[in-house]
This record gives sequence, C-alpha cells and structure tokens, in this order.
Amino acid sequence: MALERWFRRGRPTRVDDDATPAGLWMKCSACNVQIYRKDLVSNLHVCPECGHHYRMPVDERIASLMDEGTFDRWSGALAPEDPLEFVDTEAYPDRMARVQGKQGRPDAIVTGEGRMHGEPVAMFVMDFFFAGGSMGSVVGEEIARAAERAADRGLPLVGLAASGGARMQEGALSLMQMAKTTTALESLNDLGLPYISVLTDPTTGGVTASFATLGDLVVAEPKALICFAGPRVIQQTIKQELPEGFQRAEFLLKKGMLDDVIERKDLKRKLVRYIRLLLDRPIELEREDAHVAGV
Amino acid sequence: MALERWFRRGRPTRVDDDATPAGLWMKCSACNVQIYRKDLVSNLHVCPECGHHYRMPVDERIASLMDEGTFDRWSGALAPEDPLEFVDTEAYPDRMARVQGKQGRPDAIVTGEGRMHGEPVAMFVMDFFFAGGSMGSVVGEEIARAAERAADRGLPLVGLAASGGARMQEGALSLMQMAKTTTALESLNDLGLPYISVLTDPTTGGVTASFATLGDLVVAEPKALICFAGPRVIQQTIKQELPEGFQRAEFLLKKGMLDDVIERKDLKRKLVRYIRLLLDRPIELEREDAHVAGV
Amino acid sequence: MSLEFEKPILDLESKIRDMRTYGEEQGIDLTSEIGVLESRLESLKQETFASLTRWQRVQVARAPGRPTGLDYVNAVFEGFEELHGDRTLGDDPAVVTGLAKLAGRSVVVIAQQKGRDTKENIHRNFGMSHPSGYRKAMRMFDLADKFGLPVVALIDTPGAYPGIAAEEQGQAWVIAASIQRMSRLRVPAVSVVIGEGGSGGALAIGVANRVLILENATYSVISPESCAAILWRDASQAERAAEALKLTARDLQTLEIVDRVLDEPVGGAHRDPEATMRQVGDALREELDALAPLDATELVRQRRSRFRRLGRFTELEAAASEVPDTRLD
Amino acid sequence: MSLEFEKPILDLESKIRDMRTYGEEQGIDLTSEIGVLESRLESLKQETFASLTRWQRVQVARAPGRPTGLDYVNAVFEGFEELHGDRTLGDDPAVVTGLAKLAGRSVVVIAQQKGRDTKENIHRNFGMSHPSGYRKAMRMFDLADKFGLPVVALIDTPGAYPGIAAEEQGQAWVIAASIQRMSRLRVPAVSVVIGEGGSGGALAIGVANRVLILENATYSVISPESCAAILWRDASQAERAAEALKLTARDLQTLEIVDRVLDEPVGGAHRDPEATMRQVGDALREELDALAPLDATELVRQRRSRFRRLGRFTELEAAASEVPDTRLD
Ligand SMILES: [Zn+2]
Ligand SMILES: [Zn+2]
Repeated sequence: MALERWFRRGRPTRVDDDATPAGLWMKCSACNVQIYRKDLVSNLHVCPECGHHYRMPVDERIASLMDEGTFDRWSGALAPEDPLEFVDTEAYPDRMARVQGKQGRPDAIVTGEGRMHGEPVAMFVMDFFFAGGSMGSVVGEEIARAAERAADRGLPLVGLAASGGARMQEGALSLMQMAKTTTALESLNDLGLPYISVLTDPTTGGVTASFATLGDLVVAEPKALICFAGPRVIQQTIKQELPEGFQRAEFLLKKGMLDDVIERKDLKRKLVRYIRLLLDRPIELEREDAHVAGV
Repeated sequence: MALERWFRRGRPTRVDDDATPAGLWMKCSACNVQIYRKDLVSNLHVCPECGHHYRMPVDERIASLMDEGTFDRWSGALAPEDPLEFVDTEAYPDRMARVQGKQGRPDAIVTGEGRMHGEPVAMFVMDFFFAGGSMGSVVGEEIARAAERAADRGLPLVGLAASGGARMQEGALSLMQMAKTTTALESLNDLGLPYISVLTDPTTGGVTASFATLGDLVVAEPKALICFAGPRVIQQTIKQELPEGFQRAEFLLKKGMLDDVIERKDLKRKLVRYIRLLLDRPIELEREDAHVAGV
Repeated sequence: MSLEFEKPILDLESKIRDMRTYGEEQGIDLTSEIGVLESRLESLKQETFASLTRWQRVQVARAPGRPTGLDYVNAVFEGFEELHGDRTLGDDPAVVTGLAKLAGRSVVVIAQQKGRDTKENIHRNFGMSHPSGYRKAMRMFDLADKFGLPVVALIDTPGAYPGIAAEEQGQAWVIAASIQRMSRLRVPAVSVVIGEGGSGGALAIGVANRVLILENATYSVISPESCAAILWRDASQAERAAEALKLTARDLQTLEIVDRVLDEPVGGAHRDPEATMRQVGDALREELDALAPLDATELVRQRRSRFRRLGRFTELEAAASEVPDTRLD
Repeated sequence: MSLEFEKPILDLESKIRDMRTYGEEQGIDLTSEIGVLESRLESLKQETFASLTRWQRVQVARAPGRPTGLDYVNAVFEGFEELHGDRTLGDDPAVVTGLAKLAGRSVVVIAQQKGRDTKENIHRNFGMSHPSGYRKAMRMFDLADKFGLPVVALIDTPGAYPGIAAEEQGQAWVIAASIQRMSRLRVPAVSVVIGEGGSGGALAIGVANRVLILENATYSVISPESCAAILWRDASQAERAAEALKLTARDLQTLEIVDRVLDEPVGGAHRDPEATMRQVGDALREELDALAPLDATELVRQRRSRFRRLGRFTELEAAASEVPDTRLD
C-alpha cells in the first residue's frame, strides 16, 4: 500500500535530479526561498536557508559518509527476474530496464564496505529514485548478503533505508524479503556486531516493518516520513484528518520509536560514535568538523 | 502509599470475619440483598445473589484450592523483628503481637505444598487480614523460601496475592523484599517450572510491583483492586475523578495486564489446567465440578 | 449468502431438493432422475472448483461461513485456555492466543480471528491487528520457548490495521519484532494460512518451520483491491490484480513460499467446515510429529535457512563498474 | 535558596565577605579577624553537618543546586550519546539513557533526572517516571547485555509517578519487570543513589552488583510526608516519619542495603557539585574495575545472592501448629 504514492505520481519529485542544470536557482519547497542549486548540493542536499532535508542520491550519500576513496562496492551483480510475469501499465521487465538505464544499477540498492573516520564498516543504501526504493528479491538478497558478509569480516553494518515498501511486481516473493533480511541479520546478532539503521525520507511499508526498524540503534533524518501504512491509506480508512507531524521522524521520536533524529551534517560523526561506543573502542577526542561532505 | 487505606481505617472491613456469628443475615455490600451468612461462606465467600467476591480468609482459601488433607504447611517458623525500632501510634512489636494473636500466625503469609486435583503444587497465600497483608522481611523470606523449595522439589508454584504493599515499619528492608522475592523466583525460572500468580482484592504497591505480576501467567479475581498507587493517592495527585472501574481486574484485563479474570468457583480447575498445559501433562477429560469448595 | 460463481451449483442443488420433495409428496419414484441430476451436480462442482480463477479463490478465501481461527481452536484442539493481553498496551481481539492440547501434546496457539457475523467482525476489527495483537503473539513466543511448547499459528487477516493509534504505537516496529522473535523460536513452529494471508500482518506470525496453506486460501504482498487502485487507479480491476499477483496456494507452492497445500472439500471450506478442519488437524499432527525430533539449534537453523532462500534473481556477469565479489550461499 | 539549618553558616559566610570588602575599601588589614571568623565557620560547618538529623538530610538530598543525573552524565562521563525511547509507548524525560565512556570504558548509563529549574522540573515530571521510562531502562539492559557493556544507574526520584495513564500502562508490571530484568544482567551493574531513592521507582534501577549512596542521599520505602500522612494523618509530621524510617545513607549501610557510602563535601553536594561528582566518578571507576574480572555467570549469581540475603527476621522454635520444616540458605 505504501507504494501508492510513488506509482500514482509515476516518478518521484526529483528536486535534486542531476539532470537539472547546475547553477540554476530553485525555490525551496519548505521555505519558499530562492536557493542556488549548487549550494544545496554542496550542503548535502539540505536547504541552506531552512534546513529542509531533501532526498539524497545514493552516490552522494555514500560520499558523504565514507572516507574518500575507501568505499568498496559489493552489490551490482544481481538483477531482478520476472517470476510472476507481471504486467500492469507496462511489463515488469520493461519497467526495470527503463529504471536500470536511468539509475545505472540493476536494482534499488548499493552495498559495500569502507571506512568512516577510519572505522571499517559495511553499509547498504537504498535508492528511492529506483522504482521508489521498492524491495523485491534483489534488494532483499543484497541486504542479506551484505549482513552476512559484514559478519564474515567482523564489520558493523550501517543501513540507510528509503523505500515505498515491498515491490508488488514480485508478489509474495517481495513479502518474503521481510523475513529473509531479518533472518540474515541474525548472522550479525550471533556475533554481537552492531547494526545501525538510519531511516530517511520516506521509509514505509514492508521495509519499515522488517530490517529497517531492527537496528540495535534506529535513528532518522529530520522530518523523514516513516510509517507502515502511508498517510493516504490511513486517511481513506478512517476518513479523518491526521495529526500535525504524524508519521514524521520528530513525532516518532516522541512516541519512543527512535533513538534519535540526526541532522545530515552530524550523521557521519554520530554513526562512528555509536559504533565505537557499542564496540568499546576509543572514541575520538578531537572535535570533528560538523560538515563532512566529500570527506 | 498503598497501605494508606488499611491504616486509615485502622482495621479492614471484615464482613467475612469469623467472629461474626454464623447463621446471621447480612446485607451484601454490592447488591444490598439480605443474604444468609452461612450461604456466603459455603459459596466461597461469593455473594449467591450477585456474585460479588468478598475477601477470603487464608485457611478457607487453601481448603478451596488444595485436595482435602494434602496441604503440608512450610511457613510459620519465621517471625518479624524490629530493625528500625519503629514507633507510630503503637510500637511495631506491640502491633505485631496483637495481630499475631488475632490471626494465629507470625506474619501475613502461609506457604506449603499439596495437591490440586492430584497435581502436586507449592503455594503461598497472603493474609490481608494480617496488617493489610503488608510485606516485610518475613513475608519476603517466606515467599523466597517457598519458591526455592518448590524448585528443589520440582513443583510448580501458585501464589495468591492480597496486600496493601510494602510494610512501612521495616523501612527500606521491606522495599528490598521486592528484589529478594524476584531473585528467589529465578530458581523456578532456571528449571522451567511454572509460577502462576493470582491477584485477589486488593493487590497494591510493592507487592504488585514485584513477585505478584511476575507470574508466567497472571490472573485475577473479579473486580479485585490491583494497582501500584492506590486510588486515593492518585486522586490527591491529579485532583481529578478516576474512570469507572479504574484499577479493577476487568479494566486491567482490557489494558492487557492480565491473562484472565477467573471466578473463584473456577479457580482450582483453571489453575490445574494451566499447570498441566504448561508442563505438557495430560489434562483431565472428565468435566469437573464447578464448585470446588472444601474439595 | 453465496459467491457468484457458486450460483449454478446452488441452483442445481435446490432443483434436486425440490424434485425429492415433489417425489415424496406425490409418491412418485424419481430416483433415476435425481441420480442424473446428482451426477451432473458432482461434475459441475468438480469443474467449477478445478478451474477457479484466482479472483474466485480470493472470494472463497473470504467467504462467509469459512471456518475462522476460533473454529479451529475449538474443533481441532482440546482444552483450550485463552490467554489475554500483551502486558503493555491492551488485549487485541483480532488475535486469539492460548494454550491447548493437540493430539495429547501441549501447544501454544496463535490465531488471527475475523468475525463470524457482523457484530463479531466489528469486535475483531475484521481480523486486522493493532500492535498489541503482535505483542501478544510475541508474549506467546516467549511462553512457548520457556516451556518448550510447539507453536501453531493460524493466519487469517486482510492485513495489519492501518490507523492512527496503530501507527503511533509502532505497527511497523512490532511486525518487524514479531518476525524476528518468531525466527528465533527454539521450539517447532507451524503456520497455516486458513483464509487471507494479508501482507506483513500475516507474515508476522508466518515465520514457521513449516508453512501450510489451504487450497483456496491466499497469501499476498497486497490485497487485489489495493493493488488495482495503485496500478490502474481503479479498485474494480481487483480481478485483474488478483491474476497478476499470483496469490493462490498453488502459485505460492510453485514459488516455494509455502511447503504444503491442504485440499479443501469440493465446494470450498465454507461448504464443509468439519472436513476442512479435520484435514488441517491431521496435517498439524503430522507436521508436529515430524518436527518433534529436532533440537532447538536445528529448529532455528532450519527456520532461518528456509526464509533465507526465498526470492528469484539472476546472477550477472561482473559489470565493469561493479565489484563482482558476490558469493552464493 | 538555602535550607533552614544552613542559615547560620550562610550568615557567617556573608559576614566574612562583607568584612573582606570593607577591609579592601578602607585599606584596613582585617586578616586576623577574618581568620578567626573563617575558623569559626569551618567548625560551624563541621558541627552542623556532622550532626544533621534525618529530616535535614532529606532536605539536603532534595536541595536545589544538588547535582542531578545529567550533571553527572556530563561531568563524569565522556562522549555521552543519549538514546531515546522505549520502542513501545514513548520517551520518558524523567529517565535519561545512553552510551558513554567512563575512564576509557564504554558503559550504558541510566539516570533518573529531576529538573534543574522549574521549567525543566515540569518537563522531567520532577523525576517521576511513567512506565515508558522503565521500559526505556529495560531496553538499555538489553543493549548492555548484547554488547557486554557495564551498566551505571543513577537513582534520583521521589518515586514512580502515581497517575491514571501510568496505572493504565502497567506501572506496577513494568517496575517488577525492570527489577527482574536488571537482576538477570550478564554484565556488571553499579547503582548510585545520588539524591532521593524513592521506593519501587528507585529500586527498579537499583538491582545492581554494587549499590552506592551519597552521604546525604536517602533511600526509602515511602516518603516521610506520605508516611506521616498515613500514620498520624498529618503530613507535617514528616520530620518524625523521617526519623522513624531510618532512610539515611548510614542507616542503610547498617541495614546492609547499600554497599558503600560516598562522603559529600562539608556543606553538602549542592555547595560543591564538582567535588561531589569527582567523588562519584572515582568510586564508579573503582567499582567497575573490581567487577570487570567477573564473568556473566558469576555476576548474575553475585547479584541474586546480594538481594536474596536482605531482611531481618527471627527463626522460631517449631510451634505445635506449624511444620518446623524450614531451612536456612
Ligand atoms: Zn528551505
Ligand atoms: Zn450481592
């Protein structure tokens, strides 16, 4: 159900689309101020005026978190099949081919290992711009393999979720990825290795209801939409206005569901700190630069 | 704080006091109907007209649950001291001597073993008519010993709670009985032996906040008052009316806190059933008599 | 009440009844005529139910009169004692849990429960759980582990409830936690999809060593109606969506999502609840017998690897831009 | 703000300050006069604080300016990262939890938190937890066990909050569960009563291997005010109740309820927070060092037996009506 928004719109709003000519001005959707697009990008896709966190392309996300030149990609060798021979307005393989071409990867996820402030970590990052970050067999398998490989190598795992939920076009196989990812995470749990989950805008449906909320620590970015059922579905069900801020990160923090809400500029530093504290490693004493883009 | 009601009134209302001449009529405090006292007693202290469950004397309680002649008493060899040299309107030892004389036991509890429908069980029963069933060192120690002896003998434990909470006159030592009873119950847990807790009217304060709610199953008698802070304390704090039925068994069942609310006439049968199911023993197939008084 | 495609069958049954009555009243021997109609009825039933479309099976899975969780609890198990509450938030009537005997063995039962009439349906929230329902299930998992009792989970829900309180109380969190908790069970667990297996709300109690499904039950990532609304902006395209989603028992068997399909009586479970429930009871006994020899470590291992395997994908040749360092388990 | 019995001290301090100012302004050498007053001040302080009544200590334990949980978290620990929420009901501001370093060692910190001013006091509910606070603490126990991190619990609460929502959400259940959960910790646990140890609400995070208490902190089954209200129907008899309840650090040491009393600076913790916090920090380091060699089994055994022993009672000769079959452990 949470995929609804994505498919209705056909394509997500890509204010940060690389196709937008750099250097143009744009109007911030949150504060309405005209901002220089280059400033937005160099500010980790956070509005320099109001701090609104825009959705972030996967490669920039990885660059913002991993020490320069340390990221070693694991994912990319698995591609989706069409087990249901699913056709909606378009055959599933055609839809995939189109999105694969646009996003330059076989499915909605990148996994790998690298260093954060020198600390070795495994990481997965979901690509919301790839079919709404929907989870089919490939996304599930890549996450499962990333968890198992992290365990093999004794690495903590950091996961960045962004997803409309399970992918309808693979039917119940998509549903089963919720159980598959969960059982694969047990390999980290068996070894007492931390898994830290970062929920970014939006994290919904079957992704929220499986690996994304099973972190030893679960944190979110400001104002991220995080839910099981999407706001539209709930509104249709209950025929009632939703409370202000409902299903947003700050709301969920108050409801006890999150360890913290972290601004993007602080994310790398906080993640490293969490890992070092959990693994009883020395924490850095020097003040780290708050802005870590490209580091 | 939960002792408040008990001490304010000086003595609890003992409608079922053995001192009341048998054979007299009494007016049911719940339905106002005139009932024959003998009928009330023979009906397990449940009003034959409206089903109101009156507080039940310990010996009758044991008789109603244990097979006739099978109960072997463990408790009774421990007596309270006066570690704080506590004096309120009366010195603590004097108060104890008075209540001991009246109730015929050294403190507010009876423990032992016996059989229920042939099933061997350990049991403790708190005596609310002994200083409001308050828990000091002796009550804590007797429960702890009962749990440990049950574990030694491979017996499940059934506990019947009725208490105004921790006993003020032994200060923080009373408070520590919450931790002591809890750690002693671990000996049953270590062996996978069931502990079933029955909350009767009233179960409050430090008793509710320790062993009484730590049963593998926690059930209650109809309309029993069960709480941490008593209704008067809450009303004084919040200056507001309390909701209808607040802190009563049925309310707590709805709030998810109880496995079930069980009428006294069904209690023995249910407890035996629970024990047999949990221990994977054969359950009786014949219909058991609903009325088990004196069996 | 009857389903649309059942009409010809019901008409024929009614005709046979009428003829029998007429024959008796008039003292005429219509045995051979009735015999012809009865054999026609039998083949009509066989034909109809052999070739049910997916959408028709969805309707059978939801049919009024189809046995519900509590029907099984009462018919298949002995000495059921319901245990209430999640010790946290409430007692969700959409999930019934407790202890019972199955063929002499104590088990923990978790049953998603729809109503058997409108009043009960409202009480049971149409089988759609709130977080407290899943927390109650998890409490049962704890009890099962502590006392070494096998778990039987009966799945029948349109899905977890999408509402304000449910979201506030962490619907997603609790489904994830239930999946994880069930995957860690140190005792045998068998789940049976007896009606609707609605998405994450079903999977939350579906992480069993063996997953069974009734012939006309369904198990899907999304309801056909919601799927249609999203893909074609038209809920009336549900039939088309049901076909596309491949949500029937046989589909799921092909996809290796379920381990075993249990036949229903011809005409569907709602036409013969007793036979259906016997069938399920027998299967549960067999499955629990088969799992009984396995120890805790093996049960956990088997359950984890069962779910770890699920999915269909292609291993690509290493692309230039990708590190080909993947491995097969 | 000052406590009543502090007045003579504060008056003398103020007199010394005035004299010093006067001397400086007038260019008069008052060194010897000031010296006399200072030594008188020192003995006045010593005398006053050596012989504080129990009720006076209750006031010191509650004094404004006394360091709170978060003060310790910031002064004694390094790199504190607050972790929020109980994953169920909410995030209780009356309990602050997180990860931090203590002398280079990662620990899980749980601190009951009163406000440092009226606004914070309202936000923190005066340090009185709701069930979500205890659930948050239990989540931290889980985290500590999973990653093998010691637990440090700072106790400072008038008690668990007595309110409608708190009761509805199982205040008693969650305190019992927290006592049990903490008793099962497989890692070292040290609790320090830094201010008020109010009843079950304090004990919920007090089931540690070592229980420390500051000299002027209290730990009691009931507040003096409530005790007085019950016993003498008069809350103003709190002083009498405080005496009767034997709730001071030294009393508790005599009763073997606490393992170690930490001296406060003369004048009380609120007059020298830094020295007090250093004292607590040093003690925590020592205690954690001492517990570090113990393995999980030994830690659990030690903690269980520590609490199992508590209580004072007499073993009677067997009475005629009683079965004398009791045994000593
Ligand atoms: Zn802006
Ligand atoms: Zn009555």
